[in-house]
Amino acid sequence: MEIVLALAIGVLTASGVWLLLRPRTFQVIMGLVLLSYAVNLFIFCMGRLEIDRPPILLGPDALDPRMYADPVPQALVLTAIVISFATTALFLVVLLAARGLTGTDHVDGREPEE
Amino acid sequence: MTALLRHLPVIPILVPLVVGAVELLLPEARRGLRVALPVASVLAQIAAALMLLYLTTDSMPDMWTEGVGVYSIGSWVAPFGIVLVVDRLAALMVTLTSLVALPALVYSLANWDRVGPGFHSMFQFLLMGLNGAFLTGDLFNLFVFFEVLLAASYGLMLHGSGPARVKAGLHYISVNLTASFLFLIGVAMIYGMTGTLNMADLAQRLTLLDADDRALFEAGAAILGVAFLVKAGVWPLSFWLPSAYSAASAPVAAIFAIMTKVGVYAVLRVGTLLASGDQQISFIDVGLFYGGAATITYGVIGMLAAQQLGRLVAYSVIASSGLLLMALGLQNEALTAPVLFYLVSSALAASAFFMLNGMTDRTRMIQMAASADVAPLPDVTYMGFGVKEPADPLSSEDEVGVAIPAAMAFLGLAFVSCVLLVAGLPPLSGFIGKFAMLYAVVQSAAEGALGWHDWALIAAVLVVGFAAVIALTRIGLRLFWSVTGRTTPRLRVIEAGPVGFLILLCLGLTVGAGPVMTYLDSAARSLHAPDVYIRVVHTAAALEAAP
Amino acid sequence: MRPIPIVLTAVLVAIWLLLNNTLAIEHIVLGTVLSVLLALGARQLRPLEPKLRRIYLIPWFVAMVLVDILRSNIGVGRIVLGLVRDREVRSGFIVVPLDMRDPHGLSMLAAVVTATPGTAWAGLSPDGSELTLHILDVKDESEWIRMIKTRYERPLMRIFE
Amino acid sequence: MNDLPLWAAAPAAVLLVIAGVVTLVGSLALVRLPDFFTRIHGPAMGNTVGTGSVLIASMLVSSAIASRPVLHELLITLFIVMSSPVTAMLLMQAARYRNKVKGRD
Amino acid sequence: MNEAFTYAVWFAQTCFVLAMMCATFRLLRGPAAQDRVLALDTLYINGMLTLLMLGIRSGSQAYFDMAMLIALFGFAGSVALAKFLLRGEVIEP
Amino acid sequence: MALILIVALPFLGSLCAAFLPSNARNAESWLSGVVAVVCTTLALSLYPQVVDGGVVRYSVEWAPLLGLEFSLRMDGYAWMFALLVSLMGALVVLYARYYMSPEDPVPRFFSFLLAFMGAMLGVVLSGNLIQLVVFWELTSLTSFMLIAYWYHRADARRGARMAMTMTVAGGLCLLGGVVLLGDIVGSYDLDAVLAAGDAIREHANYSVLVTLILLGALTKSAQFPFHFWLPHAMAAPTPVSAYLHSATMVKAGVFLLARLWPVLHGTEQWFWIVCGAGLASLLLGGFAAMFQRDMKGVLAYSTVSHLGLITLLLGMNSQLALVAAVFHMMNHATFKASLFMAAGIVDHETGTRDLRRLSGLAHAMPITATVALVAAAAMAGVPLLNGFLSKEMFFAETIFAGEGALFSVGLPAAATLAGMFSVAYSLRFIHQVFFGPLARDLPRAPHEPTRGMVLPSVLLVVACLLVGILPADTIGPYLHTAVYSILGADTPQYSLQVWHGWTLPLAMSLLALTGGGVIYYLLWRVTGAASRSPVRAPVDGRRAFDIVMVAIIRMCDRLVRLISSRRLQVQLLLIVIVSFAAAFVPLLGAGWQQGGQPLNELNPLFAALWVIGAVCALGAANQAKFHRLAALIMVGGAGLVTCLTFAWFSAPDLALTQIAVEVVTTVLLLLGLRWMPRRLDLGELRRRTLKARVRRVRDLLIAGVVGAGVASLAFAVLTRPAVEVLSAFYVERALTAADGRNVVNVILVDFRSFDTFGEITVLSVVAVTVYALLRRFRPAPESRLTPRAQREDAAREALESGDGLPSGFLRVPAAITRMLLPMAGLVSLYFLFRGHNAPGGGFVGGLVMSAAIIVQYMTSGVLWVESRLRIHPQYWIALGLLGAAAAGVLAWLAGRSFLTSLEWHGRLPLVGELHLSSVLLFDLGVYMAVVGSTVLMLIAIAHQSLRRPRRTLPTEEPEASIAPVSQDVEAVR
Ligand code: NA
Ligand code: NA
Repeated sequence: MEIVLALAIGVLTASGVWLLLRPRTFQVIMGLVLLSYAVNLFIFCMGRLEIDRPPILLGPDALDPRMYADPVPQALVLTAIVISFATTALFLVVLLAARGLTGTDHVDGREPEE
Repeated sequence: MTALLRHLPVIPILVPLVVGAVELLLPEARRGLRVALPVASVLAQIAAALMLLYLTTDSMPDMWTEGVGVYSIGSWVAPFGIVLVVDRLAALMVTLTSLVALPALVYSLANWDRVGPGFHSMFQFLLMGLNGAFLTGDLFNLFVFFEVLLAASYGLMLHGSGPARVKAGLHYISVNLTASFLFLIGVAMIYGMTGTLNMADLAQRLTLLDADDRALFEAGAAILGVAFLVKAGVWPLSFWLPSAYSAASAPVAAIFAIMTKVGVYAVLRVGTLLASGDQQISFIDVGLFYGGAATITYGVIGMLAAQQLGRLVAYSVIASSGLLLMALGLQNEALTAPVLFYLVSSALAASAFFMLNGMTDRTRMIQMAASADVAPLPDVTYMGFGVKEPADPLSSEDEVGVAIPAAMAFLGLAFVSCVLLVAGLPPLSGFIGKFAMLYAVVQSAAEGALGWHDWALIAAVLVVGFAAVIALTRIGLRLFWSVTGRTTPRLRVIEAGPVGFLILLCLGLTVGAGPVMTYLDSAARSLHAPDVYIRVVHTAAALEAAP
Repeated sequence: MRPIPIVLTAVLVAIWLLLNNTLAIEHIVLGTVLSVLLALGARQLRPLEPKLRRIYLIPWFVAMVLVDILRSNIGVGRIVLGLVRDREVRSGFIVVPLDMRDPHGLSMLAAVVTATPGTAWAGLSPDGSELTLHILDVKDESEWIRMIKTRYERPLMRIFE
Repeated sequence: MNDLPLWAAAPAAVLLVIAGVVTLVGSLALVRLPDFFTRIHGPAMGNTVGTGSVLIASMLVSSAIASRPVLHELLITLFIVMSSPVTAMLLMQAARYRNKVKGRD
Repeated sequence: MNEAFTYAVWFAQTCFVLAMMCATFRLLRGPAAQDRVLALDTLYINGMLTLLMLGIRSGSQAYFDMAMLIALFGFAGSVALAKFLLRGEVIEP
Repeated sequence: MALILIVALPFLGSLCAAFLPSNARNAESWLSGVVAVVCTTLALSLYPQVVDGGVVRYSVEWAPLLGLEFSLRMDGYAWMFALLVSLMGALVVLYARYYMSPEDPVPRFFSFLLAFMGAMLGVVLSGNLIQLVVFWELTSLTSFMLIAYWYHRADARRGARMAMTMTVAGGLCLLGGVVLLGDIVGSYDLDAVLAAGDAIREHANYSVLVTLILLGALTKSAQFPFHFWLPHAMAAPTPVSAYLHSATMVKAGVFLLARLWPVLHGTEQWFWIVCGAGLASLLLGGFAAMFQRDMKGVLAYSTVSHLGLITLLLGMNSQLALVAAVFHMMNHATFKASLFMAAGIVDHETGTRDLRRLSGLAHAMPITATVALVAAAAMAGVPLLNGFLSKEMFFAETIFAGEGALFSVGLPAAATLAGMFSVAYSLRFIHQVFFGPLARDLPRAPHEPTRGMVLPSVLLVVACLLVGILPADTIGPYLHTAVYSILGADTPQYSLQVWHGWTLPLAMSLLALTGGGVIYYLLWRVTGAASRSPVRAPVDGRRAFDIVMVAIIRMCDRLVRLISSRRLQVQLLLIVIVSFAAAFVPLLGAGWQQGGQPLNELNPLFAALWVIGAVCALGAANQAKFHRLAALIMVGGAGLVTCLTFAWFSAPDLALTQIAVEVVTTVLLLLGLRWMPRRLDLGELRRRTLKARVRRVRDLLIAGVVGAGVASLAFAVLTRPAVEVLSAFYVERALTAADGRNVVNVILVDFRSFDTFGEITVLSVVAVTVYALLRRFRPAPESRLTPRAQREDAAREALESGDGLPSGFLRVPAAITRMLLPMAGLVSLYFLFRGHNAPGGGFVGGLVMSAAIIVQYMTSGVLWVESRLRIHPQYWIALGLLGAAAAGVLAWLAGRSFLTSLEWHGRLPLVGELHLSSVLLFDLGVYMAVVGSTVLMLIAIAHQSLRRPRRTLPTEEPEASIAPVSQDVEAVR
């Protein structure tokens, strides 16, 4: 499983980076979204992979940490998800404003000369 | 009072948050309250910061052991909960933030705050983010506060809108979002290898890693470092900075002066903690040194090439950041105190300079009517938001404020003071900062046998100053002393005052260089001997419930 | 001041209890309080409230629809798998004249049509008098129209109008 | 899961097999059928019989595990029944409109 | 019997994933935007079913919530997409 | 005390002067004059204490950690200079009172003049070398202000800039040198430094530090090759020139050379640099002075020459030469200041300083002419004047300077030649201005100036005469005091006498006098040459300066484009590469690839899921440019698979949140797409340029490599055993200490609630930013029209069909979604309340609520919804944040720290046991902030459709307008 997830992160990262380096604002925002998936999964990986052990305590007598997936990366990813959501929204609005004010959707606010 | 004192470390975070939130509730018509609250908030932050500064001098040992204050949020002790840790460096940065914030805020009241909604909220949230970033002792919490301050800075950067700002803002945001991803990856790897997030705890657990795990840890730390360096404006990661800073409105740029310092702070904080013990992450230092040198080169070249004052000042910010990093990269502990002094001084200087720049070309500010060919939203939708469309603040009321005589004289004098500060010339504090660096380099070399790294730093200090003089006299003469098209701008006390305040502060730093250096020296010492920090964080108990 | 919408509140309370999968008294109290608040809060956005008349018809109607769904599942499945070889499957739009105007009845009709594989809601004329459906396997257009009107529209009109 | 009683396991297993087959066939429609209007009928199979069977199976299993009736899967049914027509209607409408525009241009 | 049940679970799950692949095929292939939207909607439903299978497999109630969320709000995205196709904007005046 | 007053008074005076009204010429003069006179008196009063090697000290602690103390130190030499500066200051103030016109804004002038005086006094009285540098730079700065006083003149600006650039650069070098010097000595204290001569000369850094210090001194004293700034500084008002460029500032350089002479001299390096610069300046300055057209230009080059003389003397490594140097510093100050004043008087009274236009002024202004004559004679070295004496000493020194033909013949010859130049330009200065027929076409009719204006130069000339005739009785003891304070016991025997008998120096003097006369006669009487130098200097300093400056700026302009880029793609590429490299370095050579942790068994279904996810991601990457909607949908697919992955690996909270965020993000992006005009796929038709292809391949490679890198990092960590530090604690305490089963939620709202606190702030700030930005939104011109579909559908006009529901195709969806709203609200509350024990929480709940509200907007339209529902999302945000903060502060009441969770247990009738917790309040705050923020953002975008163009825009199809939009934008502006 680990190799699948690592590859998945790799593909998401590669797609995200590729889009990040593109000249159109919409490509960049798509890249940011894909990168956020990749990063969230990456953080999540840091707790290692556990199947069928959600960190929801079964009872006061079942408090062995080995029974549950590591909750910390999950909490971190939650925060990261929210923050990426917020920044995606912001980026979207900025790119719209830029599109309106500059007349182009190029990331530099003008079409390249070539 | 003692109760308040017990909760002092969280005050600089809480107060701006509350005021920022209340600002959202206040209707636009309550101008008086909308202005008074933020000012009061900043004043409170100054008071709190000074108190923190006082406490870190170990003046109340029964309250804070060894001058380090630990405040466990939620009563969960380190490393399990998030703790705020106030050591000298943190107190210094919080104080610096509040001292830059006050003039920037007052300056903004000259209608800069009214060119778009939400200025005061975002300003307060920015302060919250900055203070949080300086005070937190937790790596992920540092990320969160970085995001708070960045989010607010996005808003402030775009405050007033307009093509230049939006274009620069797009780059600023893109770059910082990318850097945030790096931050997350770095933090994640560090957690993955050590299982902890508390910085002091991290420093301890490092020693438990074997070589392979350590390599992975260092890879994470390096990625984290890149994220910090993007914020610090290091070459080649800082091309966004000149446009962003010069496009932002003046009070915003003024408070942004502290933003690159956040990056430097993070490098310093995390770097010193992680480098504690015998294992040094030396490649990071090498990177800092060369990165700093390249940044200085970039800043200097940019300063000389700059055609507008705003860009020039932005490049000077880059150059000073480079100088700080280069000095840190020398791995010379004697340099840390001078670096801190220079950091403070350059932040104050850049802040003053950006405000001055705003006063000299105010006309550029009023270009927002560009969107006039599209009608504003109809009333009904604003009612949905619970606001009334305000009158355009730029149209009629722009020229309120008391005009003071001798506008040119003031502007000229302030300009010269800023030049002195940026170039590191006497008698203002920039000189002391640079001299202190030279002094430290030379003094700490055994028998005066300076290595080429040392010579390079000495040269850098001198060259930056010289380049600043060349560049600034060129632009200054054109701005202040050329006859053609010279219209004496109307100067308002509310704008001139903050600039004067900052310059006086710098003068004060020069005169009071003795006590300031003493404080910074002990701050630097404790940074390089993080055992105290680590020990206090680990042993601090949560606040006892009141009887 | 209109009265508290009883049916909606009851449905909401039921949903609350289902969500929490309990019949505990504190949940009934809390659920009722929340439901009343929500029902009142949402009222501004629901100027038209459904008026259910012959509730006893509902189970019968549901059962009938379930049977239809099962049947049409098999039919569509055969078409998808290409098991219908004996004839050419012809799909197309049909127009059904409607007598029902109540939006909630129409909603139920839409749910039924959508839930039944093989029929898809394709549009309602602006005056609400004609319903266009897309049928995967139109054997007999008039048979479809008759079925919709008798099996679905009439019972729904009895419940909602 | 190991000690699932037969009364729950047997019907649940059957339901799951049915659900799997029906859903797969429904989604196959997306691959096999020629145009949008015919394809839209396929997923409805998964939405109805597929989901319904899984939900019943889930209810059986949950109830067996919790040793009391667990019915909250009903809610999923309710929400799907309420929400899927909205999607389907708008999508059909959009497809018709776009085909019209395409034909006209 | 439990073994048979386990196989059934596995079978159903495989079917759902295969169904998702069918939907993905349409998602990539198009050709029209509405085809992709329909495919995404199907993908969501099939994803929900996969989640329910995870829930049945693990016996945990936690998966129910996710499935419910998809049932309740998966459609919001599809509606928005359809509305965009139909009207040129998602929220009209 | 007197010492501190001497330095402080001018600065205080400067401050006062700045605030006097701009026409208060008399008050300013009185103020400045009194300050200068008081300083003079104070200096005089200290003489008894400095005579015979006494030193007066005053010091205050400044920054001991940096080796800094504020320290004033007056010995004989410093006393002499202090007196010179303050006395000359008094005279210049008197002169300036009459020189400055009533229109000039005098406060600025006197303020800077006094500040300069203070700085100069600071330089000469500093007892700490760093402090000396401080005052040194201050003199540069104030001189900049004074030169640029008439800033409306281009030459003034340029001259000021040049002077500033050169002297500041020198000052920085000086700082570097002094720092090194202080390091060797271990102190910056002048006394300590002066006592450590041998240590300094033997130190490895000697050559660097001496070079740096000399750079500082030579630039300040305008010595070759840095001499060129001085003539251009003549754009300053003449009192400034008289003060700064004769008596004081330019003397600072030679002052410092003499000050540090005891510790620095005596080495080859010192000799060659100092003598070389001095000799070159002596000759070049003298030569150039002969060909100036401007009276002040003559004086400026003559100053370069005379300072060269002093420098040369200081370089000679001989005590007697030092005596001569110090003596000549004084003499030069007196006659040169007097000459500057005379030149200023001529300028003031005639309106020009052009030697070719001026003529015969002796008729009109005899007193001025006399004064100038005497002073010029002193400059030329005519006997019975002070210039003669020091020049004789100089000649004498050149004879004994060194061995070998080069020195024993060459140096005296050069000195004599320089003397001839000096005579020639002095002659020209006097002859062309004051003799001959009275010039007629002058701007003003010349006449004698007011007495006050002549008085200072008369006094100076009298001093020249007195010293020249009776040196031993006038200057003798003071010179001795000064020299003795430098040399101490090494002070040589010398005699100050007019007549030493027929000596070689006297012969050289006479030769110089006659030679100079001949040169003048030949050049101007016989050839009538124009005042252009017959020999062009190989390097014109000023031109060189300009060229260098322009070149620097041009080069930097090009360089900055080379080493940086304003293009975002480049910046992001660099960030990616740098971070990849940074991560790569520590991994080099380490065995980090795979750890020993056993792996989970591969489940093919999971792999199949990620085939879907990967295909979607890659498809999105491929389609995002031309098929935005398709890309958006594919990203949605990848998001769904991500969500399933979270579910698969035991993270229900993440899956829940991911799915909710996914939906809202899709809606958000779709809302945005409306404002992004369609992009036509022209690029596919056009053949891509080679450059673009290369770029794409490069990016593809980088993306692939980075992806592989991140994947292998993830894999490396995944294959290592987990380190359970925090997780163990949280699992153990969540239920027992924090009363929650869902550990993730307990972390979010209790253990690490501070993170959540920050996170909702981020969300709120972004929402406010989005709202603010959209208030001034200007849509792209192509997007301003209502979309085509809506324009074609007239039925939409009748939105409400009487029963509150829209007619047409939205009727049924609206009915259904309105029914869903309260249910969704209930579900959102369900998530909010149960989060502590099961997946959910305020965040998910908030998103569900916002999505429910947005669906209402989608099906019913903005205007209808808002006419019935006041949402006030900003208030929600504010209340949410305040609620969360209140939950935190509540703990204070119990004496606990911020955000400590408080429990309240009670019983309610009917309900039974009730647990209330501040955590719930916190989560409620989160919920509200999330609802407010999300709704604010979504609705703010949705509202933009309500904007309508003010202008009538062309009604063509928005889809069809492919014309470049930039023109339109220009037109709009
Ligand atoms: Na159907
Ligand atoms: Na003449």
